[in-house]
Amino acid sequence: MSDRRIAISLVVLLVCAIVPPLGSGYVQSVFYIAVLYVALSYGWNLIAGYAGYLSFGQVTFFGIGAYAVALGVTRLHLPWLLCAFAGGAIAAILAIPLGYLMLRLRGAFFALGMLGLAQTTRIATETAPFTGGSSGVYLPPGSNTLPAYYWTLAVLALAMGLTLWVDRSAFGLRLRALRADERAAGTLGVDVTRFKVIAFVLSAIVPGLLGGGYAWYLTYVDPASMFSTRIELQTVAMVILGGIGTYWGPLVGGALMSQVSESLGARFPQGHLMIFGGLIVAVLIALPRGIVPAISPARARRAARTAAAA
Amino acid sequence: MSHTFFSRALAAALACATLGLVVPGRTFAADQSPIVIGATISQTGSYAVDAKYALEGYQLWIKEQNAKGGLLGRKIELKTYDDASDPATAVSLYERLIDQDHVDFIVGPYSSAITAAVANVAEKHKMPMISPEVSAAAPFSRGLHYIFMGISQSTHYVEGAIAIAKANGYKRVAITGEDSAFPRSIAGALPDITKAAGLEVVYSELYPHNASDYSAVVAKIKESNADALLSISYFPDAIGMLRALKQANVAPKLVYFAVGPTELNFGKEAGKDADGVLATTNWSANLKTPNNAEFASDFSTTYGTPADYHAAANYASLEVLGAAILHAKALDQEKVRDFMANTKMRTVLGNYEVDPATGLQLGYTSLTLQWQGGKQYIVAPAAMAERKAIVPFADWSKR
Amino acid sequence: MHLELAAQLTIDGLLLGGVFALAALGLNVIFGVTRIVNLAHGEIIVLAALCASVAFQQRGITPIAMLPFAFVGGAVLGAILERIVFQRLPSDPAGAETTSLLLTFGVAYFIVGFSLAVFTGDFRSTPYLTSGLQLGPISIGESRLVAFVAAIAIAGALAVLLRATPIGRALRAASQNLEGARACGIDIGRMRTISFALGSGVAAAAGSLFSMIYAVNPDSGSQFTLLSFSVVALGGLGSYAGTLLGAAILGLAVSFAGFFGSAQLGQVMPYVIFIAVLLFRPNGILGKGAA
Amino acid sequence: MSTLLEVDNVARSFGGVHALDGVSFDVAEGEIVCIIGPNGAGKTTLFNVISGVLQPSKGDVRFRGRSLRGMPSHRIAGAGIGRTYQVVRPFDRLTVLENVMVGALLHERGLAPARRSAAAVLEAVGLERFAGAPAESLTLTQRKRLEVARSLATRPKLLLLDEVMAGLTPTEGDAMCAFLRTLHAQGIAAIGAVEHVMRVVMSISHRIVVLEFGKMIAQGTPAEVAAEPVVIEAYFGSAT
Repeated sequence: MSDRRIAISLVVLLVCAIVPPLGSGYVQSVFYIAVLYVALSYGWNLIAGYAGYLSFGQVTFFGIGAYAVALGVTRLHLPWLLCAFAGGAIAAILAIPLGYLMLRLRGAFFALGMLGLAQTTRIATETAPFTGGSSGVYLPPGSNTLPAYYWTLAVLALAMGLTLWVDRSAFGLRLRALRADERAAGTLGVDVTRFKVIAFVLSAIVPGLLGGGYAWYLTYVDPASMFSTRIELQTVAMVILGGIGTYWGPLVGGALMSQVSESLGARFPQGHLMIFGGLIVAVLIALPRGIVPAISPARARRAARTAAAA
Repeated sequence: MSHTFFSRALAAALACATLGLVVPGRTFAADQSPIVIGATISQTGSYAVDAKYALEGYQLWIKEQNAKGGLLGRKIELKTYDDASDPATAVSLYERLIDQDHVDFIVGPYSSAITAAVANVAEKHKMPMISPEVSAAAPFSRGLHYIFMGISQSTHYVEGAIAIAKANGYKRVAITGEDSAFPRSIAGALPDITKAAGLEVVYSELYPHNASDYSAVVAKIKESNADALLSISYFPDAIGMLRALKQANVAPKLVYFAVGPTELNFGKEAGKDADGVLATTNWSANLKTPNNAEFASDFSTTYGTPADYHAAANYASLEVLGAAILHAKALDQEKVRDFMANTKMRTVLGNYEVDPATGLQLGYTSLTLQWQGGKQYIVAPAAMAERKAIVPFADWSKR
Repeated sequence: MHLELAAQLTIDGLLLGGVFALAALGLNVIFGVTRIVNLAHGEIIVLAALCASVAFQQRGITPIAMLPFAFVGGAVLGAILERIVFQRLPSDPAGAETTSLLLTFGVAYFIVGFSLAVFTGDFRSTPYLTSGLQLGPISIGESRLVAFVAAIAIAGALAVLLRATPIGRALRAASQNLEGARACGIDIGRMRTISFALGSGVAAAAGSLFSMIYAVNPDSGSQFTLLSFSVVALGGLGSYAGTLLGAAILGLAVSFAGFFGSAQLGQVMPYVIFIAVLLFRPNGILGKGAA
Repeated sequence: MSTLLEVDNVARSFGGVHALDGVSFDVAEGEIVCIIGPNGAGKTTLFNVISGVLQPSKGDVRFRGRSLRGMPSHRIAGAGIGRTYQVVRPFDRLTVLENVMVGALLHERGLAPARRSAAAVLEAVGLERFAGAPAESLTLTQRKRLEVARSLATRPKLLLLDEVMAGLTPTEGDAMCAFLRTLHAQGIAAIGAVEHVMRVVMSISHRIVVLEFGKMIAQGTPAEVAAEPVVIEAYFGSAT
């Protein structure tokens, strides 16, 4: 059953693959930032949108991925791609125990518990002896925009694939059930804790992989920039605007907002955060489910498809 | 399922993609169009407060140079963006300045984190870039050919204060400061410098970025009964530490807060508690450097506030760039680069001279200032001192 | 460890606890009635601190004289936010909690933007009551003492208001059993607005006093939100005594950890305790947590 | 009929308050047992204990000889105990069919088989027309049936029905009774928690347990229980 979403996603990914090498350095860097934030949004959407657990700390795994490449390249002299993969793996391995621990919290406590976790990881990186502390780590200089870009694009494809799989799989259906009512899902045989942790791990792998690309792109990492709450909060804002828990939400919200903040931010630096804040509140009031469902009600489309099959 | 949405999204993606391809290059006649200098400034985000007068430093030099007929008979313009203290944004904005706005030359951003990222763009486009706001050595010594340090190296910052401590027999030294890149670049060198000066480090610990409480650090300083406190602090933590010292009634004989108190509103915020505090600056209005007096008075008449060393460093970096362009007699990046790498010239900051291999600044020296009676005075090195340093740091009760 | 140092660290810890309590009290008032957790709490504190420092620099109004103005300003802001933003929450509890989280997140983002636009990125503080009182070897920071006293006073006032006044009893009824209160004819909508106004007013009052203690800029808000959460999580949501106790414990932990561990350990203490408490005692020490 | 469920001296207290105290009864395969008690008698707490949402403070629950102590609710569901809730709330943002598929996925591997068996269950409860509709659009009675359908889709051996009759008109009550009898026919045991509705209870229950303030005050066949003086006094007032 061909899903129109796959076709369109492939087209978008194709466009993002072809254009940058033809464009100027500026176009490449704009595409890099847009693709990075859209991929972060898809990652975050898995835990917040599909499992219903708003995390303000997924940047923890982004920083871990960045340091995996930074330390892997400068201390172990490994190829950066290998380290970037390792970043995702380390993020996943850490996310399992962290998931079982943190997912016992709910709502605002989970959100701020994760924010606290990100801050604690930043401070730990600043004080740990082997990470170069707050002076950061300098990678060999070089304009790595395209290699970092294509790595990030690949991770975006993975994140979109994961989201599509969750959206259409038995796992995803039961995950969305526990999002609505954990207790009821439990008494229908859904291992709620395990499903939440799986969603959490998936939602950690994506930023874990992306961090490595970011480190290679900037050729310098320090705890303040790699574990920055700004990256986290901007990702959260994008998914809310686009439509939390939907397939297209992260793409629309991510692309839209990174472009707008790119042009808006440069022109009037002081005011653009205020506009975003107002936009988020307005969208939440007018369109509780974000922009995407308002334009193409995903639910009606999916309902039509399941009814036809029944 | 409605097609309209997706066809629109597709069209938008394509349009945005082709933007880079078809925008016509800026065609301009050989000489009369302006020479454009590009840079990003941190107007928002965590570095915003330190990079305050960076923009005015650039603008003033350009205003003065245009009044003298610009360079090579062409007017000079400045094109800046706000990088919001974010490295990735800065990289994209420098690419935009070079590819999109076709600036002729670029000047460095604030902070070592952003400069390290932007250095790649400069190297790729082979455009020389003076960094007037980065004194930590790390971003420079990495085999880069196009970035040069436009301010004195941070490791020299504390020499003045240490000399004063040594001269007055303050043997027991407490070292602290914010745990971030710039302070660590200094705190890292301090153990050797203090040992060389025959002083003894009795306490050494950095406090976290945007710490919420300093009373524990002050309690340890009190326990160590240090004679001299060397705290590598920015403005907010310098104020926090000073208040914590006062509230704990701890008054080491020498109190030094690096760059925090160099900002003029440190006096406004701290009032008479600032008296006796030592700090480091890279510039003073009374420096005996070429047209320094004109720069100082022109700045305060134009912007209604006295210049600080950030403004002076940015102004000096354009002095070097201007000299390089004149020397090259053309907008030739390689000639300008070579001039910046090898020249020895005097600017408002002093003697500009860099190590051609690494771009590290060798000429500029930093100055030690002290708050006395609500105003700042240079107290070291002796040659440039306006007043003698008043030590010991007065007890809180006697203020 | 000799006695004098122990006394000093304890005093510093309790004074810091007073500051933490002041920050957290407002959060408790809002959560008690509306079960909404206000993520913009820290931003309201910082906005008030910025206003207080500008008011002092330009018109010489001391942060203490600013208290009533800050309280009223905060209350008006809280009422407006509640009216505009939270009257449209979806009915189902899970949906309402998520949406209210997102809404307060948006409000926080807006306030940071507004503060940046008005106050720029500069760090601001108020050089008032900066010295320390000497009690023999022990020194007590004046501004922190004021914050400590204010925290006790405000907690007491809240307790009296909730027990002695009709509005207070209605608020307490609504916080214990929303349906029951509605059944008794209490206008729940008004109660929510009043609790938001009260909570934001207390937060703004805290902000005004904090301008004497911290140098803040528009980005400092999330730090105070997380700090207030740690206190309320430790003390238990909805319990004022719990908030004071939680704040005292946290203040002592930061003070002693900062001295014996490292300054970093002291800074991390609130987060570590916050996560530990939530995992092992979800309702906090004295509180009636979320159902 | 072999015993399916043994509730053995179960007690549960919430900080001093005894919601359940010394409750013991058995349920055989295919048997319909009704638990009667006023609001707050502990019916829902008992269901929470049996279904694993709560652990008993004292006593034990055995299902087909195996103790459920410490078992999480999803494994108890896997063992064959289905459960509906007094406050009916379907999974929002999911369609009616998807709601039932969640239950079906307990035993079905993959979406297609789950969709098929869910559709069959929908037909059994007469909701097949609403398969594609969003769950929130259903009426109260339809939601009650959806709640039962969700649990049925997990192919339970024992179904806990919490106040499934409440709020139904007499005709809807009879339809629900007919439906419960088909469960019995398929060998599925059921425990219905009911606040009153005596007529229906008497007609379909094989055995009755009466709860008051967490204690069992009577147990036995409908006839035996109806004859108990304690029950008469509690439920029928003076014999008229």
